[in-house]
Amino acid sequence: MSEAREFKHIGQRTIRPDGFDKVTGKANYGADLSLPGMIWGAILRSPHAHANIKKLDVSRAQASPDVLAIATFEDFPSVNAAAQRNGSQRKDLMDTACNIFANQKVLYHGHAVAAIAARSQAAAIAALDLIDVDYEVLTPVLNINDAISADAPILHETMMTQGLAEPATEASNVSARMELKKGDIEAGFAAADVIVERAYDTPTVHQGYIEPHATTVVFNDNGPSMIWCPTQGHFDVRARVAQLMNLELGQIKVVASEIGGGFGGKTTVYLEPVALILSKKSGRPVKMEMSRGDVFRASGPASASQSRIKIGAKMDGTITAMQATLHYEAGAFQGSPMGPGCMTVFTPYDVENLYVEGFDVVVNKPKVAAYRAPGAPQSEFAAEMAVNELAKKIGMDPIEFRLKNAAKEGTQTIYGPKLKVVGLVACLEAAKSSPHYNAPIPENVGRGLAAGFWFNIGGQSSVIINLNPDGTGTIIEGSPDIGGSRASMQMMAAEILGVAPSSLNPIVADTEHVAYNQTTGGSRTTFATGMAVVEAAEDIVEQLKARAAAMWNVTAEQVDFTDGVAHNLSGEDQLTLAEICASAEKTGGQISGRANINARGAGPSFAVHICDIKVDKETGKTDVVRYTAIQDAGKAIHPSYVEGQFQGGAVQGIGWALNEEYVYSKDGIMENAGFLDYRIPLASDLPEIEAIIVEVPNSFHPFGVRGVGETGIIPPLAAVGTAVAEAIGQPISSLPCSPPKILKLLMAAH
Amino acid sequence: MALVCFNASLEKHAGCAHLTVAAQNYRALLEELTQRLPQLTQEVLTPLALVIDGEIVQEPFLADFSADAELHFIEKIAAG
Amino acid sequence: MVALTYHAPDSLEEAVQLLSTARQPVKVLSGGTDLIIQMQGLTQDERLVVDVKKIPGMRAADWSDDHLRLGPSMSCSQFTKRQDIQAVFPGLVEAAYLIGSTQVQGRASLGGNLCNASPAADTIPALIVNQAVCLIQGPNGTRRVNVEDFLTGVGKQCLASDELLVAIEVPKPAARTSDAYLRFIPRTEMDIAVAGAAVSVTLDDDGVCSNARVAIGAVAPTAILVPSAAEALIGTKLDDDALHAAAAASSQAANPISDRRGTVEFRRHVVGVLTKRAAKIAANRVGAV
Amino acid sequence: MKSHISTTINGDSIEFLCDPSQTLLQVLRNDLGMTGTKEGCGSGDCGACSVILDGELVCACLVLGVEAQDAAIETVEGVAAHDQLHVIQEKFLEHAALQCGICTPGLIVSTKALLEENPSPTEEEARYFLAGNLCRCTGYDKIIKAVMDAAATMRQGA
Repeated sequence: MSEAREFKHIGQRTIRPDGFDKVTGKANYGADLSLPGMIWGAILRSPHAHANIKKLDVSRAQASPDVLAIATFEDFPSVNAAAQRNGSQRKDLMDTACNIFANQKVLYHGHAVAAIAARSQAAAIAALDLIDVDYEVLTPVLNINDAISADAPILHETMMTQGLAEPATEASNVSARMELKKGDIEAGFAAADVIVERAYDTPTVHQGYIEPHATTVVFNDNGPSMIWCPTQGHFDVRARVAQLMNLELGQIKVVASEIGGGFGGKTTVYLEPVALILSKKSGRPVKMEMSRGDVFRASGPASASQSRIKIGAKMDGTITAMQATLHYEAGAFQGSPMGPGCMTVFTPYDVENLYVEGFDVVVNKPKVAAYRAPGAPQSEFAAEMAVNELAKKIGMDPIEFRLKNAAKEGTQTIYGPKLKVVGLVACLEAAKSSPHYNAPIPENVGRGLAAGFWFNIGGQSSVIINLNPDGTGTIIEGSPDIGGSRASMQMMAAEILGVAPSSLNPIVADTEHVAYNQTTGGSRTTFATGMAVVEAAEDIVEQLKARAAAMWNVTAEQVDFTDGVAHNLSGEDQLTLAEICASAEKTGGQISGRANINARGAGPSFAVHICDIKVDKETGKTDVVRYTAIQDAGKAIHPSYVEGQFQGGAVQGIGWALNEEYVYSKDGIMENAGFLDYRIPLASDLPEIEAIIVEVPNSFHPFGVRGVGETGIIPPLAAVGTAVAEAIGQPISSLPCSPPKILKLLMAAH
Repeated sequence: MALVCFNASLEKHAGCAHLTVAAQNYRALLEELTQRLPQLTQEVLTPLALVIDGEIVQEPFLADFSADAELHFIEKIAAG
Repeated sequence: MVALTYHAPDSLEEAVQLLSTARQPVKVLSGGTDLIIQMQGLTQDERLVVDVKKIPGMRAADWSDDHLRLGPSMSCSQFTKRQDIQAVFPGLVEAAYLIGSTQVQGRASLGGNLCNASPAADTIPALIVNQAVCLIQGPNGTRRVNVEDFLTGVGKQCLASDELLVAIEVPKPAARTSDAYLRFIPRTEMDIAVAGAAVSVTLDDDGVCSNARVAIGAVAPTAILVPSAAEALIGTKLDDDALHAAAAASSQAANPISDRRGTVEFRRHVVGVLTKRAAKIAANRVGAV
Repeated sequence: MKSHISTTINGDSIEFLCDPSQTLLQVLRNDLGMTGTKEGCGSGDCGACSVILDGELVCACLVLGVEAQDAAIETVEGVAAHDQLHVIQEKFLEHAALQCGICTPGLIVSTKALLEENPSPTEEEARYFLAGNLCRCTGYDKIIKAVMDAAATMRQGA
């Protein structure tokens, strides 16, 4: 275990190996590949939020000399047959297909209806006017209340609510119900001296990655077709496209370009299958790009939510019961992160009696996708707001209140397992002694604090390390580098091999040059792919010992290898890694290490954030004046990029809490589909984001790593919400805390 | 005997909150559970992750566990 | 995008000639920060684009005895760097400084801001309180129109299809006069004004307000002059009562809509707050003069 | 009908044909293959396509290609001298001021414009000057630290 261990490279702040290309503009992202003979695809999108397609007529387009190919839902070869093959994935695959191209019904504003390929992007866009669509416009369902109301229009006639006590008998917009419980919730509330019960809601928000979705595709009949795209998981793009197009995995090669942000939003397919169809039909390479408006209207934002929270505590601060009813918007197709929302909502607390009920609700908005700790920010926002209000009610400091009830090793979670060693208490103690928490609160400023929990995952990673005759090497991995992970891989391999990180070049290989890797997500890359890198490096160490033994004519057991040098234990001889590589020709050929793992033992990551907000009482305008993010990293391989994850997550959460939201007209038209009116935080909106790394090692990882990517977006919602509530002296129940909403509260108070 | 704990949603199928099993690996566990609790079908269980003494195993096919292990089935965790 | 024909004339005569003889709809290109986005929406369409930036004087700003003559195409970044203008019209300069990002500042111009005629345009209220006049040239010579009369509706101004805005004249203010402009946006930058207020005040030696003009933006189809707010200030020392009265007058005069940027109630209230605050700032600036 | 344009990009004389409706960004990326300048929004709201046009920092998506006639344009490809990184680029790497890196070319160009105009900005001045360059990964903290460090280093160098 890593605790007492001294490291040479781990924990250093090295220069990332892909840095030079990224600061000089040489790095190639999703929209940066052009090929000879390439043509452009464009998509016709629904102007309505909810409508039946009475007629879809492409004949005028077909007749146009400008149009080289047309694609519609009809071009998914027997999606149903393909879906059959995939058994339980059937529904999911059908939904994916129907999201990529509307199937007789459009379910949200911007839903793709058809696509055209032409010689230029402008020509393709212009040619969309040649497609004739007759819509029968239906009433849109735009929020949870409308969706669950008795007379709500039904989006999917065949959808029945799963998970009810009694099996559902008629179609509903509620796709699923989940129930989790622990102890006796009624007895818990009966034992409470004080009870807080409140309702909260959060808006639809977008990951807001700066790079729009884009792809360049070449269909190939006599070999694998090539798909170039920015994705968090090129192996899953391959699998999805193969299922949709009824192809074998070997018939598709996906090259992961550099990726301009994802945060969970680049874990599925939108353009790739369409471009493949257009390329197949036209016999040309096809490039497609989403406009920023398309990205907002038709990619996968995060669920809007409604939560009801009830918490009871004794005057001594002991929480006796916590109860939640959570509704999540899934968008046009089922599958919101309601499940993880239910599982995480109360996990920061060690409480006897818990009850959580969750609902997955479809509405006429784009199908949601993962967004950093999917489901957790919405539910934990509600829980943390209520916890802060309860602490205030019984006159307890929010940190002391949390320490008294904090989840720790052995805490029985509501979703079943007992927690292993976790860092919540350590984070709370760090917050307690932080300069920020001990600084006085300035005038007109409110201070809020909140905790956050996320599981993190492990999963499949495959890595090959090749050493060159001069001792330099290549790390071939298959996890798209979305935030500097190449640097961490380099450092972990260098630590094991005892060489300079810069002597090992990490490559994110395409689907043909390395075995399957799970998507970069779930905060898994530095943990799981890092574990594979370590195993592959250890594989190499064993070979280096054997080669050195061969040189010295001793057994491998007589060879020790430390800090890049082999020592003959039965003599004075030494050989460096480079020397062993140089003589590899003599000792059996060149040296490669390999690991294919399905990593277990991912360590949950807890965080605590502190936020100071100033409010202009005459206008309701908010200003974040100080912010501190504290999180358990297990072990920070590259502290700068760990801090970066804390800071980036914190600022996305601040945006979610203050100004970000999808604005829809009553007809379901998105009115702010651009960065002008979908207001993500700017450099000038923010103070320094102080990042404090706590390290409570994860015993399952060779260096103690826990994932750090996701947890950081959870605490800001309630930290900001509470800070605003404190500043205006009014409870906050709805995000975002936009000025009109805050001013209304202020005026109502007078 | 290992202890299997069902969450509220699974309890509906299982008809009980806890159950001790003789199985000491995932495949034997599936067999035993589906035999003893007919409502608890392969379709219900196989999409789930297995938690062994607090460790979430997303792909438990080859997993084994000790005779005194505590086991839970949970939704596989999605990724952001 | 739209099918364009592009011309960059180097004389006003040539420009007006192009405008009056064009067979297709004409768009005058200055900074293009609004125009190029607007044209992206169009597909099967034609436009003649007349880029006026190469015409002598269009990007200059020169003082005469009694006014500043401003080339309508001068970029905001050039305009806001002019210390001499800043010294006389601090409010107008800060309004120009608020338009968009640094990148947008590098292209956007006061003339473009005027002709695009957005209800939320930041420089228009500041031009109005400074009694700016538009010089318009057409085939039959030039005419002068006050900025408040130049605007006729949302995105509409009084230019005929063959007319061109060739200069903006801003009269030198009386002694002990200064101005200020404030707008409300949810973030600190980048947003379109949810409400805006410009105030110009003249104080006598005792600090009594002898003259004032108040104009508000983003709360009506066009930016509007609010005489009642000015009257609330004139004759006072801009004490709290006067400021509140001016604020109330602006809120009263506002005729806003609810949209993705703000509600009717919010805009009505905030435009009053901005009026009050801008008046204070302008008065302090006189003190500093 | 396409127009024939003569311009200067990063010191090189360049000629190209473009349709008057094409933006400078489309010309750079699609016709000249200079993909270092990124597109994030196409409407001047994100700054990923920041370039310096005749000394002014602008969004290439809000400039017509035909307006490049006789102009001098600086793009991210021209910031480093051959393989010698500019101080700003070095500081961005040193401070880990990029995660995904898509906003980085625009930020490098904007920071260059900032420090040419104001060699010793306050942190607040830097944050406001760069407000038009959206970054979704970093929360801006390390970017601003890199900018301030680059400014200090360049002042010593000067």
